Amino acid sequence: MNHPVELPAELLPPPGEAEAVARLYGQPLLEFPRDLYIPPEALEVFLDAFEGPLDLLLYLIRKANINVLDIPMAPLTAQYLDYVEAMRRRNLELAAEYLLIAAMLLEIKSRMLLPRPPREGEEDEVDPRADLVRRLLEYEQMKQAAARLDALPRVERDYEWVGVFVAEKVVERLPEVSLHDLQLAWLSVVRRARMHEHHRVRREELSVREHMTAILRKLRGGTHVLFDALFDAEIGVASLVVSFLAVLELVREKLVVVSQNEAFAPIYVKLTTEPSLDA
Amino acid sequence: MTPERCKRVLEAALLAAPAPLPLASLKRLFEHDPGSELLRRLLDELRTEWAGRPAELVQVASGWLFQTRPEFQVYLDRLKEEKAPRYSRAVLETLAIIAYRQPVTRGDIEDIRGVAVSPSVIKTLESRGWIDVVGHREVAGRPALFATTRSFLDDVGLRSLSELPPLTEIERIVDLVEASSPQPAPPAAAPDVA
Amino acid sequence: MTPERCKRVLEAALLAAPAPLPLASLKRLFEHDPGSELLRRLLDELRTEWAGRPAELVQVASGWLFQTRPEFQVYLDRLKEEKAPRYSRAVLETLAIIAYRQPVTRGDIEDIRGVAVSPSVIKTLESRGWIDVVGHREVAGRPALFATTRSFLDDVGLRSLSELPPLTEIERIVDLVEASSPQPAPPAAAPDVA
Repeated sequence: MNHPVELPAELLPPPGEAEAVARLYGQPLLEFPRDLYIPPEALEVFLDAFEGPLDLLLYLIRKANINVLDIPMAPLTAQYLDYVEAMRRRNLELAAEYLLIAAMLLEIKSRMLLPRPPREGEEDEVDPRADLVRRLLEYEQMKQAAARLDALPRVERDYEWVGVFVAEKVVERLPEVSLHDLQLAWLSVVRRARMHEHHRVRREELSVREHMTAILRKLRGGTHVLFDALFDAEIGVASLVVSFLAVLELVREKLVVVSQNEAFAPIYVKLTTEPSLDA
Repeated sequence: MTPERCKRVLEAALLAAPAPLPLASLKRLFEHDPGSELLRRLLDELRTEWAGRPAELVQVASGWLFQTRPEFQVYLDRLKEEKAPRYSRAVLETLAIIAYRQPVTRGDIEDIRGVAVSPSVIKTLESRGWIDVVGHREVAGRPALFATTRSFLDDVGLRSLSELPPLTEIERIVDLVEASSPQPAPPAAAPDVA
Repeated sequence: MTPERCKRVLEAALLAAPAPLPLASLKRLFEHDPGSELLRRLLDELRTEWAGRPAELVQVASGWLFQTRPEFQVYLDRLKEEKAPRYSRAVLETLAIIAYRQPVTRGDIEDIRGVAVSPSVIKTLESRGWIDVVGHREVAGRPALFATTRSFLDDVGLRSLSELPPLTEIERIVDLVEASSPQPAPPAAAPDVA
């Protein structure tokens, strides 16, 4: 009898039991007994080896090399019931599902014994085994799928994810400011200033203010600095003019004092502050 | 930034990532998006560069990552305090049914397996992050519908469910059974379908 | 096992390790202890092999580990979910006023902004190194004069203050906005024109 379903090796017998279905008195039990005799000590192991009644049925069918599409119901039912009866006798806790399948097998068997209605070529008649076969095949398919899923290389069992360390300077992350941010900030300042109207923001060459800051930095020591020393001839005429404007602005804002003892004597610039007060 | 430099940045990020990085994250590494096409090309180049090294660049459901090659696991296992869990057949069969038949309720799983599904089996799969509840079936009791997660695909190195190992062609056989069942078959002889 | 194979095992273990691996752990990878001397030599070779790659093998107090080179941190930081911190409006406006109107006193800033400037705002900008005191105005209380620093220019990518977006342009936008509508326009309008 040909077997219609190609069976992968892992299906029979149940995984992990390939070598020995059980150990009895320390000796491996290489296969389930064909003659239905189950040593009492093996019964529990036997029950544990199956995932349920469908698994047991499949085992019996495969073991006997029965075509699953044409199950001889009488012998299969008898064999199954013998196992169930043996388990029941041993007072093993038998899941209700085993009894449910037993009832199903008996029902199918009895329906097959009934005289068939005359054949009219109609497809009303359904093989009473069809539903059982469908369930067995579907279960077998999933059992097989489970074995294949388990065989997929899996992280932590078959390989590891790489995760190297990140060299990190533990620095507080500081906000970044873009020119755009500054522009927006200034825009809102200006707009608000306009609304209040009591402060007119002057429009002015920015470079003048930059040079004012630069000159203040140079004078920070508090000493008198030669007027000429504030200007770097190499920066070009435009910049010289701007520097000069910066000095004038500083004088106007009373931030620096320009002094000259007599005509044509050197001109000195110093912060308005006395050095002693600066400390 | 030169493509070469770009590739090194990708490599650094993928080496350091604790989880797979999707293309969208890889793009975020750069101030200016280098474009998917260039990224894919560089990832391909990286994969080639790593050929023969003890780790490999792979793509899984959530993105790209480096993983050690399986041949080294026997060594790496020696450093582990506890071995990776082995799952019982009940857990694996439940996982298979959820993976191939999702979304399914516990009742669906019990129908197929022919036995009750213990809550601990579901819990094992949930706590591993491999399955989760994606909804409820609108029948009495509103049973939860389970499906596999992206993390499951990541962990078994698949990009999508369509890469699951194909099911054996039992469905075709079932169809044949149903088609042929109206004709009573003599118990002794197999129908000539195989 | 050849030393070469041994080196690859070390590499795999160090790439996957969740913590630095001390020499004692590295020994446990192998069925037969290859000896500290060989291990050290192989680790040295590995370090050399990784020269020029985006990660490096380093030894810290608790053992050996691979880590990405510091130059890649700027890229990897972009993958972090945390949002970039922002300065408050008060800080930004104060900075803008100091940048455009320097040297200015706190009083000047308050005049322009129309509200008091809290000391913490000045402190934030000072500790960032973006402003400093360049002098004091000789009026009652001798208020400090603030200006922006070189470091500020560096951080916003300018060579000189004169490269700041010109005020006249900005103010012209305000004029336009105010002329066209009595309501203040959204600030987002600014960059389009500038």
